[in-house]
Amino acid sequence: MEYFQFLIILMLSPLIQGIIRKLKANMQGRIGPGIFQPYYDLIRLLKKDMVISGVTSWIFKATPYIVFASTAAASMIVPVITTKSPFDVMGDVIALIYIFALGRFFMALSGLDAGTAFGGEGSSREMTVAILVEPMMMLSIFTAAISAGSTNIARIAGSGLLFSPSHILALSAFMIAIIAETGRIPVDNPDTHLELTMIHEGMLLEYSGKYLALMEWAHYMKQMLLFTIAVDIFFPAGISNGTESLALASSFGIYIVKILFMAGLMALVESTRAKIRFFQLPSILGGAFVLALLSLLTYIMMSK
Amino acid sequence: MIAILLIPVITAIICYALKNHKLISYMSLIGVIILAVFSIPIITSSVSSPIISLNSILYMDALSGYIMALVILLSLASGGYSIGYIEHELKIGLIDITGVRRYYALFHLFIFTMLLVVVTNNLTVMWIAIEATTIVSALLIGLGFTKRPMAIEAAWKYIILCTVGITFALLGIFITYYASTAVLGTGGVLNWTTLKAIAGRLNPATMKLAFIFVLLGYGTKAGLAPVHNWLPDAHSEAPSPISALLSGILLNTAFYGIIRFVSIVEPSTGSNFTGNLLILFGLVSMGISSIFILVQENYKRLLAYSSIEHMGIISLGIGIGGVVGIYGALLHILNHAISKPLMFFSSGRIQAHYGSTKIENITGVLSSMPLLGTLTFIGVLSLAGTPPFNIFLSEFTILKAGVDKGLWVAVGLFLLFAVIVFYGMLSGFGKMLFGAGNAEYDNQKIIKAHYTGSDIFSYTIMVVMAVCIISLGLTVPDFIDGTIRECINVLGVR
Amino acid sequence: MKNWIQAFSVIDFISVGILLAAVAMNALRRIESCVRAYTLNSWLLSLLIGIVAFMIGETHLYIAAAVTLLSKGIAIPVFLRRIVRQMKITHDVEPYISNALSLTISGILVAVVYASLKEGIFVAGFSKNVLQISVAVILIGLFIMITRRKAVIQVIGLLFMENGLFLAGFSLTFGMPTIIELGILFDMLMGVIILGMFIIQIRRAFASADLDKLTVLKG
Amino acid sequence: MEIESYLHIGFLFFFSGAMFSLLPGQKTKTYIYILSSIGAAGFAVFGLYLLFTEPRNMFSLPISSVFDFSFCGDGISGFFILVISILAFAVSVYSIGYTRDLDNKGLMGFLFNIFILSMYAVVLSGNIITFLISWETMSIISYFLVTFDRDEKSAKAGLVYAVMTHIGTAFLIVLFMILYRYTGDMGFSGIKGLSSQIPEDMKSLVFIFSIIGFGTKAGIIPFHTWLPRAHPAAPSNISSLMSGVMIKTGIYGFIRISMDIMGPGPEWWGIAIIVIGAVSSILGVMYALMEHDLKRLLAYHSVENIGIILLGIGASMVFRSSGMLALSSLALIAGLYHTLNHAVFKGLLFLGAGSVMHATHTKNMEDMGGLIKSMPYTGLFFLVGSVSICALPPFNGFVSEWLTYQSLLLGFKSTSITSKIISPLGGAALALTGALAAACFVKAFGISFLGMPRSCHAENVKESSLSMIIGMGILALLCLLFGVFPGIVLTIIQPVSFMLTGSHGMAYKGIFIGISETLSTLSPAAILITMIVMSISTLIFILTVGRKKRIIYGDSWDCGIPWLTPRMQYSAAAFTKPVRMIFKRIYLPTRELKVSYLVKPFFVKSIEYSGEITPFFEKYIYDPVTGFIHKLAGKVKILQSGSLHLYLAYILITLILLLIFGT
Repeated sequence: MEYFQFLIILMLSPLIQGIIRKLKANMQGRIGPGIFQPYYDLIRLLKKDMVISGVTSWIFKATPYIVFASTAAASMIVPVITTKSPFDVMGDVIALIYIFALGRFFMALSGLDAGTAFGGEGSSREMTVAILVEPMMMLSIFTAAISAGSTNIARIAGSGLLFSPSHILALSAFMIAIIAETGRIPVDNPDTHLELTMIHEGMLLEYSGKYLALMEWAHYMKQMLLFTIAVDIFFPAGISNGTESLALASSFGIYIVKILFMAGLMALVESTRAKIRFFQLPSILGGAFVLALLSLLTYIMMSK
Repeated sequence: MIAILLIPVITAIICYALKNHKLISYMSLIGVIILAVFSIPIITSSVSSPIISLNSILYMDALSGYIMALVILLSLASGGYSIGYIEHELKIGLIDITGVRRYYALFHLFIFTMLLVVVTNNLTVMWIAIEATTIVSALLIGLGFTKRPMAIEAAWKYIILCTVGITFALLGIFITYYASTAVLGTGGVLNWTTLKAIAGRLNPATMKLAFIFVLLGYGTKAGLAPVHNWLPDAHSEAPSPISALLSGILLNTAFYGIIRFVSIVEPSTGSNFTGNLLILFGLVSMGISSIFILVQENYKRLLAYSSIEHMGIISLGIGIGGVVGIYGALLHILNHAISKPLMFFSSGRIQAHYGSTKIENITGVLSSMPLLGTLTFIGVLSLAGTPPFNIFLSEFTILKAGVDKGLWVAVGLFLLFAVIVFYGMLSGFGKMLFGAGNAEYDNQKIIKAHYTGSDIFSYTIMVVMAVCIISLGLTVPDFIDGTIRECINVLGVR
Repeated sequence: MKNWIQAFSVIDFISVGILLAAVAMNALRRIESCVRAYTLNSWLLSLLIGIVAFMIGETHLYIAAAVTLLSKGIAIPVFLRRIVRQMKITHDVEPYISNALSLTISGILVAVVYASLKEGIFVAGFSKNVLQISVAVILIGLFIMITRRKAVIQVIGLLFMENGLFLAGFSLTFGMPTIIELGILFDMLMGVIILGMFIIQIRRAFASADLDKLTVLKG
Repeated sequence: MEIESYLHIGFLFFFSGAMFSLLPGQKTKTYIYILSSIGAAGFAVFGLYLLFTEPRNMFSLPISSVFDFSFCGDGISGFFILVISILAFAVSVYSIGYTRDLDNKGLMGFLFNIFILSMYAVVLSGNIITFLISWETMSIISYFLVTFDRDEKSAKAGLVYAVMTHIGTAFLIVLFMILYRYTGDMGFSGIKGLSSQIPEDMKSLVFIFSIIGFGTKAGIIPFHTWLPRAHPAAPSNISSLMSGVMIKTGIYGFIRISMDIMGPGPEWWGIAIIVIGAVSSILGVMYALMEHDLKRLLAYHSVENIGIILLGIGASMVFRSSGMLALSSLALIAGLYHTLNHAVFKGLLFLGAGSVMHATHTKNMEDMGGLIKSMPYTGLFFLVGSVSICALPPFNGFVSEWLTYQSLLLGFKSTSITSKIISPLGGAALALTGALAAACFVKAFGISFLGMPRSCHAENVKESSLSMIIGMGILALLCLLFGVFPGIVLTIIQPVSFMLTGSHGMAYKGIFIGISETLSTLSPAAILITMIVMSISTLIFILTVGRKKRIIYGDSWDCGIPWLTPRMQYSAAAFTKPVRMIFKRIYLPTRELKVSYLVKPFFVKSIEYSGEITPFFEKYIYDPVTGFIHKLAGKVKILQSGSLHLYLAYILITLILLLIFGT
């Protein structure tokens, strides 16, 4: 079972997306599509023909595979329901972030490949956001890693951390990082194709059919992966340390609850905040960086 | 030894008597070659043991031999280079046949005076010889050769300043004589050998005074700042082969006088006095010249300031003293005497080609004349004190000597000035060497016209010098090393 | 012995005269008077050498005195006068600074010389004053060269320096071999002649013997 | 065979390569690089031997009775020889094709070979004088190579380079002189043996001077200003060598002096190096991001990567000062690993840039575009290089940066609060650097290779010749190899780190690398395999799921306007605009908008926009200093006013001063 825990992320990620959308719609007083809508979307896309710009090169075609494969590989590293993950020797949390970066790198390239202004704009903004997010994310993870004495996610999760001021600070920073990474309000608006506001969608503008399905799916997976990392690192309580099926089952239940909580949080944030101007991003992301920095400093001061 | 002195005089007379410029130039070349051939046995024997002749007026030891070897080598190079140079000047009408005769005659007289400086045992005769070099070379710069008023101005300043300076040197010599009378009882002496023997017993206060005058006097002649002012003018206005001689050895012969004097004064005053003065003069020279190099607009003047800098370095080396310091200084004399003439030769070529001595007027030498450009580049790097070229080695030796003595301030300033000089040299010559060749000057005909027989001869000389620069940068051959060691012995440095 | 002592004061007296002739240069306004001052100076010098020769009875010093008189006292002044006549220019000295200041600085120079040539330097003989005076003459000669605009005066300044030098030479080294003295003299004579040639050249090239024009080469 | 014979073989081939290039005849000269590549192979074997044997004296030759040449080798030299050889080999192969169109083939061949030899000489030098001579020879040859293209710009770049490097050398001379003064020895091994005699203050002075001296060569901020000028000016095969290995000799020198010879120092040394590394890496990559000249961009990335190397080395020094040798070894491994990696991928990128320039005759990215279709191999290899330099798995840059992260994180184990705080911040700096680098290479690759050709330069472009492709291919392969099999590289590096720290550092290797202190493991091979398996299964999934497999090729989305022109593409300037605005405090951007009207203000004839960033260090540090010096020198010039009277007055004044003070 522990060999296949990544399949949870693979299979359930569209569901989480659907739940967030549904919650968001409810909070905004709409009925909204059903929580399985993302699955339908994916199936619909997989059935369609593809229209590809003649300007593009092989990079454009390779990108969906690279993005999907890298996200899937990342999900193998992360312990979902048990810390006895057999694949975690592959890499640690730093490797994870860099595997994400690989996907982002190629996605940004594919944005430039078609030679349109939208794609370039999307790539440019995506990379800019990444510049602001990555150090902050790294720093907040450092706090956890240092206190656990390891960068291995399973070990951090297995160390059963208690909350401390520094962890709360780090968690807040990490949450902001997740918002930015998953392209949610107030950083990006996932529901729009208006060129002035879109970031993530801009890069995907030229994709269609199966490739778009892969890209979207990878995006859902990344979102769920980030939630999983957050719960693994910052509130790992309940995750199983063994492989007995009973423990796994309870662990799975707890996991689902945690993830749903995260999804609810996202929906809440998205519903209560407005999308902010792109050039105001540095102020909130910079603020998050300060939070992460403070978390590290408090940890060092308090451990002294 | 007397033959050596006579050969240039005879050559000078013959050159003046002849009427055909080709004949004169080859005669002159033959003259220097004969001189070289004759000098070899004398120099080698002088290195192993001192020679005294003519009622002990003439005297040669390793140091004299060393400097004489430089004089003769450079005379060869410069004599060979002169042929092409004068041919060119004749062709463009800057000089007539009378001028050619005068030029070669004075050229050989100049050699004679310099040889006289190094072979004499008597301080006053040495003084006379040095004064004679001033007169002869002033004529070479200013009279009957080029018809430009600037050359006259340069020669005038040169002769006035050097004569004034050297007057003080003679005063210093008189005072030395005076000091020696006290030691020897009745008549004093001016023979170097005798003075060296009694040096320890001379009155320190008197010798200090004498040294101040001599240092100022010969220092003027050697181009030490702040009494160097004639040097940039004279070097830049003289014909290139003469500039080479002036810079390569004339300065060194003046310095030879200082070195001799130091070895007399030091035993009585202690090495601190002479050392500090020399270090002071050395650093001031380096400092002033480095600044002038930085903002120089005329490449021949730039080279002249570089001579001042190198004289400063030599002075520093002598001042620091000790076996290593003197070794470095003497090695530096040799290295400078190769690199600087090469630069003057090549800049003479550049001047002939572009017709200007302004840096801004010249660009792309490397593109239009690759060989000349490369030679110049080697020379520049060498003069800027860059490894793997020769001058770095001697500079580093001097630095090491400075560190051995713990003279950190001197070492630090040395490096600072060296960096400024590097910047100045490279920015000046960089502008000339690099960049695209100017189309106007890139005329193939002009370039072709330059490779006549005598030009190939000049280039051969320059290439040989460049090879020396590189090989001396990598290793100092045993015979040179041994000679310098012997010189240090002669000076009595432990 | 009495003769000796007497002679001492005579030597001092004459050397003071040489110094005065040099100092007088500061006040002279015309080139001709400068040449005259130089002539006087040279005569005094050869007289002094003659007296020294008489004192120690060395023959070669007599020769030296005679040669000095001939070259410095007669030949060079004649040569200078000829140049001055050839130049056909104003015969003013054209100093850069006023006579008063010039004299003051000369006085300071003399004081500096007296102050810096201290007791310890003198090891033997009778020549303390003479050495100081000769160095002072040399410096004043140099000072004249610095402050006068005309090329001819430069040469005269130089000649004053040489006279000072000779004075020093004879006072310090009266046993120097004649051949060397002659050599020095010859050298200097050559120097002066060549300088003269240059003065004429300068006049030709720059249409003036004013040294202010000779500032093309700089930097 | 004797070990030295490989050295001799290597030397012989390079030397004969140099000599053959001087022979007349132009046609065959491109083949002398075959000799160079054989020579590099010889040196590589020699370097490997050195790594696994005891330090040895190769030979010494007398220079004069005061000095001699001495060449010694040990593990550190061996490692750097290997690094140089790897790149030299690939670049030699590349040069066969690259130099075919050069004007001055003979000179290039000569300088190329001597340049490589001089770098070997630097790392093999056994005493002060040998080091200085080799060091400056290297600088001078590279100076000559920078000015190889005879134009004003190269000449200026060369001058800045030569002068700065010479200033650096002056500091090195002082540094060596201090060492010599206190130990009385000129040989490195002798100085090392007696280094305990050097007082602590002096050691710190030596340390500071080594930062300045070697840092100038390595291109750390603020001594980097020569680098973005000089590297682009040189022909690309040379830029590749300069950026790939020449600046590493600065790292070598620093390790040799500050770690090997002087031994462990106080903690602040390491912290200083971490700070310098962080600043260099961030500012380096930030300036790179704003460059639209492909080679300048790469040159600034060299500044960045040197910073990353220094982060590792600094961490190593911190640990070493507090005696945590295993951690010190780990951090050093990180630094050296990145040294090797940077040589490989930066070499590759410069070669790629060279191919691009060779084909398009422009350095400006804004004039390129769409090259991946006309130059598929160059495009692929440049992409490999880009991915490697952005430290993305599974390529080599990732492994070394991962190790650097680990060692910086472990700074937490240090005893002092300063290093506890500084090292994770160094990690954050590294993260920022990584993100910026990724943005930068998305720009570099995307703008130059993707999209439509942006100007006539990029149309009708031909792929480079075979040897150039092979040269790049070798390096691209190595990027992957060193990334996937870190065990190989660790085998090479561990002797060096063991020599310097006495500890092996890493727990285990193979396809996994693991750090026992953090229980973290990494296996790029596993990541690669996983990704390949995933990609294949995705492909199968795509092919099997859904009905139709038809692909329709059309135009890009153009919002309905009739046609999309290349000028409507996102440009490099536009791509980086957000970053420029966000970090405007650092970039100090200036912009100029010129609008000319036909009828004001309704009919606009043309709009010209130009924007640039302020080169902070040039404008506010270097220019004022040089300006001041020049101004001062101009004032001093009055001393030589041409007035004879003044000169005579100098004589008088000098004399009087001497009389007063001398006697």
